[in-house]
Amino acid sequence: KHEPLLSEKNETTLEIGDDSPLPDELTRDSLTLPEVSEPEVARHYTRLSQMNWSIDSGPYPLGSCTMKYNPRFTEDLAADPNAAVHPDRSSESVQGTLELYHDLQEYLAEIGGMDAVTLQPPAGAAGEFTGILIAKAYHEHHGNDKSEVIIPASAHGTNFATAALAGYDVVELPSNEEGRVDVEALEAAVSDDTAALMLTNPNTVGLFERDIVEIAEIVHDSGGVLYYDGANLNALLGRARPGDMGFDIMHYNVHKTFATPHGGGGPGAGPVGVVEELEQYLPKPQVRERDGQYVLEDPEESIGKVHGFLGNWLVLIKAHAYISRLGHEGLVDTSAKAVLNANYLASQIDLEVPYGPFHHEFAATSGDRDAADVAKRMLDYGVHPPTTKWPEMVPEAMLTEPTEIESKESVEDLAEAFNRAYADSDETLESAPNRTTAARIDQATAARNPVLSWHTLDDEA
Amino acid sequence: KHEPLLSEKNETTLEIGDDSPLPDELTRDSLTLPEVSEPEVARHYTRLSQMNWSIDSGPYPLGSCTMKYNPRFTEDLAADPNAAVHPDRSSESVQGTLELYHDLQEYLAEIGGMDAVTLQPPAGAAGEFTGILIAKAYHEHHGNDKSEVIIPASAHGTNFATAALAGYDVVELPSNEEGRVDVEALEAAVSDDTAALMLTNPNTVGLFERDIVEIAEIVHDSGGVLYYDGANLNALLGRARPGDMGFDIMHYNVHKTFATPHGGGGPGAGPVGVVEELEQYLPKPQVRERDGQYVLEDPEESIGKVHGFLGNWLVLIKAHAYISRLGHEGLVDTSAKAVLNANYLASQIDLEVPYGPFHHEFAATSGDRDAADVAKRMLDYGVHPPTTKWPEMVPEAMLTEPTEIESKESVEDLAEAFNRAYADSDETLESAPNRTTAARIDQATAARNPVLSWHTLDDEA
Amino acid sequence: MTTGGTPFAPHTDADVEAMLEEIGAGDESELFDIPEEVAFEGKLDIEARDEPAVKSDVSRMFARNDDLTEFLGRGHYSHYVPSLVDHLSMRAEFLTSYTQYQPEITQGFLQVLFEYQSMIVELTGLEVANCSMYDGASALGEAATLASRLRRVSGDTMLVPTHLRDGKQSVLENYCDGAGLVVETYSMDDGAVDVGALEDRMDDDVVAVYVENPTVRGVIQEELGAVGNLADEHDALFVYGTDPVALALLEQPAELGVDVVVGEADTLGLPTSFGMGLGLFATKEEYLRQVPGRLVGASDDDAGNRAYTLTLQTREQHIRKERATSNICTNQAWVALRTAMHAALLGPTGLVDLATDAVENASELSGRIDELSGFRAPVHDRHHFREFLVRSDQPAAAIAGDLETEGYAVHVVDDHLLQVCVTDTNEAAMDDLVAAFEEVAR
Amino acid sequence: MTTGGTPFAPHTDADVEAMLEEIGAGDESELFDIPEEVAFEGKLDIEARDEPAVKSDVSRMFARNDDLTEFLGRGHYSHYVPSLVDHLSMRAEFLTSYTQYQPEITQGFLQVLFEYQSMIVELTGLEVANCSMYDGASALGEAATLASRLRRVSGDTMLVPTHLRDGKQSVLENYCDGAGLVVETYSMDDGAVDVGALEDRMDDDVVAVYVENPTVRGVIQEELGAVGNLADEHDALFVYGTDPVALALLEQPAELGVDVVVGEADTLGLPTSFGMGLGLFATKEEYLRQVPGRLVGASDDDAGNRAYTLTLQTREQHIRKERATSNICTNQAWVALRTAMHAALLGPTGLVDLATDAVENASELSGRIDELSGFRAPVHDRHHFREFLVRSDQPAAAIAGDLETEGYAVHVVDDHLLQVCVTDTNEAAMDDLVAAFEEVAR
Repeated sequence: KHEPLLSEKNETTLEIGDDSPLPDELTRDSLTLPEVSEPEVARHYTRLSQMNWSIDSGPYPLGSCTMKYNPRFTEDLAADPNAAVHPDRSSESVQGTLELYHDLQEYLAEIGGMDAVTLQPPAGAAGEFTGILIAKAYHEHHGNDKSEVIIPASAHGTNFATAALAGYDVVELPSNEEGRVDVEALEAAVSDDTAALMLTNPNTVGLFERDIVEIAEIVHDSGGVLYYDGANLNALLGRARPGDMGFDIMHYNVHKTFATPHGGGGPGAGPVGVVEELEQYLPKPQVRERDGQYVLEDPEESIGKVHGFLGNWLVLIKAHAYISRLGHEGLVDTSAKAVLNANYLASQIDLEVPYGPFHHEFAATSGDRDAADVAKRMLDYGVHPPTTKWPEMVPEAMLTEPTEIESKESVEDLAEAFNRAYADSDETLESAPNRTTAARIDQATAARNPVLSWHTLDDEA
Repeated sequence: KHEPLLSEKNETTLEIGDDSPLPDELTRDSLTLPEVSEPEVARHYTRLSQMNWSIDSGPYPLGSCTMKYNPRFTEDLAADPNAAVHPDRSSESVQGTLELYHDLQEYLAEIGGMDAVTLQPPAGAAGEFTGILIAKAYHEHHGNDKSEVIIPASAHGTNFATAALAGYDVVELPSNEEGRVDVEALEAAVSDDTAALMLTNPNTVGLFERDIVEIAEIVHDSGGVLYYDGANLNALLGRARPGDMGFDIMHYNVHKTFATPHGGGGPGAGPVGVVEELEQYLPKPQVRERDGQYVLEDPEESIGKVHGFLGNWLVLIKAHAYISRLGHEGLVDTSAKAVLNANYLASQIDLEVPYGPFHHEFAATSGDRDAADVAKRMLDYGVHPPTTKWPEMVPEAMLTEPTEIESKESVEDLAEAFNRAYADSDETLESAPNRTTAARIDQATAARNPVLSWHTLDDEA
Repeated sequence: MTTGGTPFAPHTDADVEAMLEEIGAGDESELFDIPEEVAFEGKLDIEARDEPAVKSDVSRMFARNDDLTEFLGRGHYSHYVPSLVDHLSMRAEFLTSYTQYQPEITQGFLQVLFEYQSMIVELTGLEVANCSMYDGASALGEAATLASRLRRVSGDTMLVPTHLRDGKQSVLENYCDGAGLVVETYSMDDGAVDVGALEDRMDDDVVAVYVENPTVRGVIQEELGAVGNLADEHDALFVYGTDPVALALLEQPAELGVDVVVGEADTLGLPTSFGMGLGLFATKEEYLRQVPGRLVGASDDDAGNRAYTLTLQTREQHIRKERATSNICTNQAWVALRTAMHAALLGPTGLVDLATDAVENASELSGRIDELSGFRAPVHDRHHFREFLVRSDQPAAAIAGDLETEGYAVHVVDDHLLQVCVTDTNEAAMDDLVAAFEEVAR
Repeated sequence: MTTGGTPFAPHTDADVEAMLEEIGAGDESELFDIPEEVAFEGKLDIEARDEPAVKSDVSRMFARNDDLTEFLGRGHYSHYVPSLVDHLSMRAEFLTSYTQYQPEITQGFLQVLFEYQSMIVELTGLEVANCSMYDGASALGEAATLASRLRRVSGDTMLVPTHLRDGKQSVLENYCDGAGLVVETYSMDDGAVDVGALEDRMDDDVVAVYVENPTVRGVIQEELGAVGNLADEHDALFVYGTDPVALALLEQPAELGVDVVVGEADTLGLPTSFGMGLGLFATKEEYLRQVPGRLVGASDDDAGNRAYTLTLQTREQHIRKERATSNICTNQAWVALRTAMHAALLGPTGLVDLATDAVENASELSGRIDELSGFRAPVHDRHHFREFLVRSDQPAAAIAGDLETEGYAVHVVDDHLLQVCVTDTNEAAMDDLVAAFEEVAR
C-alpha cells in the first residue's frame, strides 16, 4: 500500500511579488508547496498512520526505551485552553500553571530522593547535558580543575556525546564479568581530573549495580560527582531512589518512566534532580512557593538556560497527571509488573540471556544468528522487535524491555515471535520481513546516496 | 489479521450476592463480562478500527448515502463542556443551547424554503415518521378521512415502512420511461383516500422531477399533502428549495447533507420542515425566540413527541457548525462539485448509465454481470463500491454518489476500480474480494444459523 | 482557509475545466436540470465563516449557559466516561464509516457491534439484542409494535405505569397509534407496581405490560416476578425498561420472565448531552424474526475464518419495505460503540461498583435531606437507584428556583415534589447540595 | 477503575502466580536485586487518585490562571491551529510510536518527517533540513557547534545581535562553552543589523554570525545580503533565525547566502504552550555529514518500492558516541508532524496569507497605538512582522500592569519600552487593546 507524497498529489507555485505588503527586495519570488483540500489532508495522514507501528498496535519491547501505554486522559489535560499561556506572562497571572509545575518538581524529587528538580530540559539527553553543566559549574565554583567524565562502556550513546558537548574528555569504563561496573577498574580510572561518573542503574542489561555504595564513595573521594541516568528508573519506582544510593545529580525520562507519549521520536522531557548542595546551580528559573504564591526565582549560581523557555510544558502536564493517577501504590506496582514481565519473557524464549539477575529489561543473545535479521523476521510475526546489537558487551544482543503493560498472553506472543524467528532458516531471516508495509530497506545504500527532500527525489525520477 | 473478542481475552465472573447493597432477591447472582486492562482496551479498538473502511480511508460512493468528509472542528464544539447540559434544565439556564438550537431551525428553514422546522427526529426515517404523523394530524384535525400514502416504486424502503408504521396503506407508483414520476399514473392513483405523496427529488437515480409543479397540483387538488424526502438534498443546495416546489413537509438528513459523521450507522438526525399551515402540528417542544429570550413552546396541535427528549443534540451541533462554516457560497459550491463529480465519474466508466440528466448520483448498470459481484471485486481495487441492485428500475444497478469531496484524481481512481472490476472474469468476480480483511461472507448462510452473541459462538465452537 | 465556496471540495480551476470538457458541458450550472419556475435565484441568508470564527461563535453561545451543578436524571443520566472512550470512538475509521453493507471491509465495526450485543445479552439474560435504537422511548415504541405483530389478533392495549416520563409516553403513543394500539396506565403503590390493581386491570385486550426498574422516580421494584406471571397468564408481552448500569446489579430480567428489555443504554458511554440517547432493545430468541433494527451475526468467510456480518436483513425496510419490522435505517451505532468501550473499561467489577454506588449514594443523600427541616426523602419507602423524590413543605417550584440561584438544578415533579439524582459525576457536591437545601428552606 | 496498584498493567492474580512459577520465584519482590542498604522502605508521599479526580484537580489548577488576552510574542507565537491537526496528530499510531528504528513498520511517520523536511527545504532554499531540534534556542546552539566543527582551527567567536532574547543567548552560551566558543554581540541600528559596525567587528576569530529575521522585536531586516557577504569574506557561517510563517513571505535565506537556518518551526502546528517549541534546522548540502539530529531519506526497499528510512545515522550519538554531531536522541518529531499537517492544510496560499496578515496587522496596530497620546509605535522605523516596540512616556512596567488589570498581557522590554504582538488569534481584540491603551494612559 503506497501513499503518494503530498507534493505528488497537488503542488502549486504561488507567485508572491505584487501581493506582498513588503518591498520587492524583501519578498521572496514564489512559494511552491502542496495545495490539497482538507478531506485529502485527512486521508493522507490517516493512511500514513495506518502504516505505522505504535504502542497501541501491539508489543513494543525496545530495550531502554520503556514503551508503555500512554493514558489518554492526560492528553485532555494538556489540551485544556486554560493551560495555553505564553511563557512571558506575569507569575501572578499564571498561578495555576506554576502550581502544577511546582507539584511536578516535588513529585520527581520525592521519587528520586533528590532535594530539588528542574523541569526545563526538553529530553533525556538535554537532561544529561544540564546535569553535566551543573557538575561543571560546581567544579568551577569550587576551583576544581576537572577534565574527564567516566562512563561505562555499556552506557547510552547520549552519555558520551553529552560529556563531549560539555567539553569533557570521556574515559570509558569496562564492565566486569558479571556485567556490572568493575570497581577495580573504576578505582584505576578515577583521578583528580574526574568531574563525574555517569551511571545507569539498573544498567543497560537490567542489572542493579550492587556495589553502588562503594562506587559512590570512590567517585566522591576523588572529588567527582555521581550522575544517574534515569533511563531505567522504571525498574525501581518506590523501591530504591538514586538519592539514597549516593547519586548527586539525576535525570528523569518522563516519556519513558512516566508514560508521556513518545510521539514518533519526541517530544519527551528530561527533568534533572540534584542534592541540596547543587541546587544553586540549577537552570533559571525555578518555580518556588513563597507564602502561598508561586514565583519564578533564579538560583544564585545558575548555569543559565537549557531551553529557550520552560521546557516541554505539554509533556510535563501529562507526566504530572500520570504520577498523581498512580500514587505510591501504582508506582510500586508498575516496577513490579515491569520486572515480572521481563523475567517471564526471558523464561519463555529459546535465546540465551547471559547476565542476571536482571530487572525490567534483559539482553538476550542470538548467538550465531544475526540479531538484526532475527529482529526483521520478528516483524513478520506481528510484534516490534527489541533493540539490537547493543549493548556491545553482549554479542548479537537483543535488548528487550516489555514494560508492565503487556499481559501474560501478550508476553507469550512476544516469546513466540522470538522463538519462531530464532528457529527460522538463515535464508528466511535474510529476506525478512515479508508481511510488512515495506520490504527490507538497505540503510547503507540509503546513506550513500541521501535523498532528503522531495526536491531531490524528483531529480532522481 | 484476526482480533479476538474481548471475551476471548479475559472474561471474569463476578459473584455479586454478599456485596450488594440490596436484598438477595433483588440482586443478580453473578455477572460475566470481559475484564481487561486499559492498554488492552486501547489496542483492541485500535486494531478493530484498522479493519474498517471509512470516509477518511478513501472513496465511499454509496448512492443515496452522501458520504462526505466530516470536518473535525465540529467534534470539538460538540465536546464543549458547556454544551453538556441535561434536557430538564430550565430554559433560562440554557440560553446558549437554545440559541444554537433555534439558529439551526432557522438555517434549515432557509435552506428548505420552509416556514418552521423541528430538530427532534433522531434520524431520517424518524423524520419521515414525524412528517407523516404531521400529515395525519392535519387530516384528522380537518376531518379528512385518509388511508393511503402514495410512494414511487424507486423510493427508499424507509418511505414504505414509515407509511405503514403510521398506519397507512401504501400505494406504489411506477416510474415513466424517463425514470421519473409517471404523471398519468399519479393522476390515476390519487383519490380522496390520498393522505400524502412522498417524493425524493432529485429521485433515487439522480433525476430532477421536472413535472414537480404539476405533481404538487395533483396532490394538493386531491386534498393530500406533498412530502419531500431529503436524502438527495445535496444536489440542490441554494439552487432549488422544496418549499418553492410545492412541498408541504420535508425532512433533512444532516448526516448526509450537512456532514455530520455517519458513525458506523448512526447517530444521524432528521429534522422536519413544514409550511406555515402545518406548524401547529410540529412535535413538542419548539424553540422560539420571545423578546430576546429563547423559550420552549408546545405547538397548539402538536403530534406529541418523536424522541424522548430533544433529539440527537450532539449531531445537531455539528450540523449547525457545518452550515455556518459554508454559508450560502459554500452550500451552492457543494452541490456544484457533487454534481460535477457524479457526471465526471459517469463519463469515465465503461458501464452504461440508462437515465439522465442526473445530478449528484447515477445508477449505472452492470448489465449481464452481477452488480454485487462487481462490487465485491471493487473492494480489491481499494475503494468502497456503490449501493448495488437498487433501485430496481435499473437492472443490476450500481447506484453511485461520489459527493463533492473527491478530487479529480480520486474520481478517476474510482472509475478505474469500476472498469477493472467490470472487465474481470466471472470467476474472478465470484471469488472476490481477495485483498480484504475478510474473504467473501455468505450472508444467506449467516441468516440461516444466526449467531448473535459470543455466548452462542461458544456453543458453536 | 477559504470562506468562499466549500473548503471541503478539492477541485482546482483546471480540474473543473478538464472535467467539464470530458462531460461535454460548458459550466457547472449546465449540469443542473432544474425547471426555471422552481429554481432558487436568491441568496440563502447564511453567512460563511472560517473555522475559528465558527468555533468562537458557538463557544460564545454555550458560554451563555449557566454553570449549574446538576442533580438531574429521570431518564437521562450522567456517569463519568473515561477519556479513552472519546479518543477511541473518534478514530476516523469508526466515526466516519457507515452501515456495514460491505462486511469484508468493515469487520472492525461489526465486531464491536457484535460485542455490544453480547454484553447486552449477558446483562439482560435474553438471547437477542439488536445493535441500537434511537433512545429508550423509541425502543419502547418498537416493543409495542413488536407486541402488536405478535399478538395482532387478540388485543389492542398497551399497559404502562402512571409513573412514566411524559415524553416517553408520548413517543410510545405515536408508535402505538399506527399499530392500532391504545396506551393505558396501571396504578402504582408507593412508587412501585400495584400488583393487585394490575391483576384487576389485566384482560385479554392487553398485548403488553410495561414496567420500569428502576422507575423514573428511581424506585427499585420488588414484585416483578408476579408481574411476569400476570403477563404470561394473559399472553401479554412483559416489557421491561432499564439501563445497563442498573442491570449490572439488579435481578436479571430473564429470571423474571421478561420478554423484551428496552431502555437507555447510553448510561454507559455518553456524557450528559441534552437528552441524546441510545435505545437498548433485547428480546427472546423466539421473537428473533420480528426484531426491529440491525443485528450483527458471526459467520465464516470463504477462507473459513470467523467473520461478522449484518444478518436477518429481510426484516428490514430496505428489503421488506412496508412489511418491515421497523422503519429504522440510520441508528445509533456509534453510541453503541462507545457504550461497549465504556463497559470494556469498567469490566464486571467496575460496572457493579458503579451500580452499588448508585444505590448507596441515593440512600445517603436522601437520608441527609430527610434530616433537614421542611423536607422528607425519599418519599417512597423503597430502595432507590441514583434518584429519589423529595417532598417539600413549600412549593417545589420555588425551592427548585432558589436552588438554581444557589447553583444547583433539581427536578420539579409536582406541586410539592422534587426529584434529585446523584451519580459519580456529582457525588462530590452532595455536601454542598445538602447545605443549599438547608439554605433555601429558611 | 482501581486506585491501588497500576490500572495500566493487565495482570490478574492468577497470571502473576503462573508467571512467578515459570520464573521460579516466590513473589514479585524476589525479582528485585536491590541491596538492603539502598532499598527504599518508605512510602512515597504521592497519593493515588482516579481519573476523574486527577482531571478535576488539574482543571482546578489551570482555572487559577487569569483569563488574559495575550499580545505576546518574542519567540513564542500563537497562530490558529486547525482542529484537524489535533485529531490527526493524536492518532495512536503517530502519538504512541517512537523513533523509526524499524523502518519497515514505520513508513507512515517516516514519510511525514520526509515531507516536513521537504517543506523546510522549500521554505529556506537550503538543501538539508533535519527532522527537529528541541526549540529555536537549542537549534541555534547546535548551529554554533556545527560552526565550531567546521571552523575548528581558525576562531572561537560567535557573533549575535544585541537584540536577542536573554534565554536564547543563555542556551547558546551553554552550547558554546563546551565547544570552546565565546558569544559576543554586534550592535543594532534602529532595530536592524548595523552593517557598518558589523563590518568593523568582523575578523577571522569569528566562526559564525547570527542574525534574526524578523528580529525578536519584530523588525524585518533589510541589509542581509551585505551580512552574507561579510560572513563569506571572513569564512564565517551565516546563521539565520526565523520561522516558517515568516519564511513564506520573506526573501529566501538561500538567496542571501545563508549557511544555516534555525528558528521556531512551532509557529505552525503548536498552540501557545508556555514556550514549548520545535527547533528548525536547515543547512547546505556541503555540511550534510556535520548536521545534528535525525534525517529521513528516501530509498527503495528490497521489492523495489520507494521506502523511507532514517539515514546517515553514523552522525548520531547512538553510533558515534562522543564524536557524534550532537547528543540529541529524543527530539520533537510529533511537533514536526503537527507542523507538516498545519502547513499542508494552509497550502502556499494560506501560508502566504498568514504572513501577509502578520505584516499588515502589525502595521495597523502600531499605527493606531501611535495615534494615542503618550505612546510612540513602532519605535523602529522599519517594516514589522507580527510585533513591534511601543515607547511609553510613563514607566513601561506600570503600563503593562495596568493593561493586565484591564485583561491584556504585553511585554515589558525596558524602562519605557513595551512590546506588542498581534496574530490571527488576537487580531479580533485589536480594538479593545487600543481602547485599553488609551484607558491606562490617562
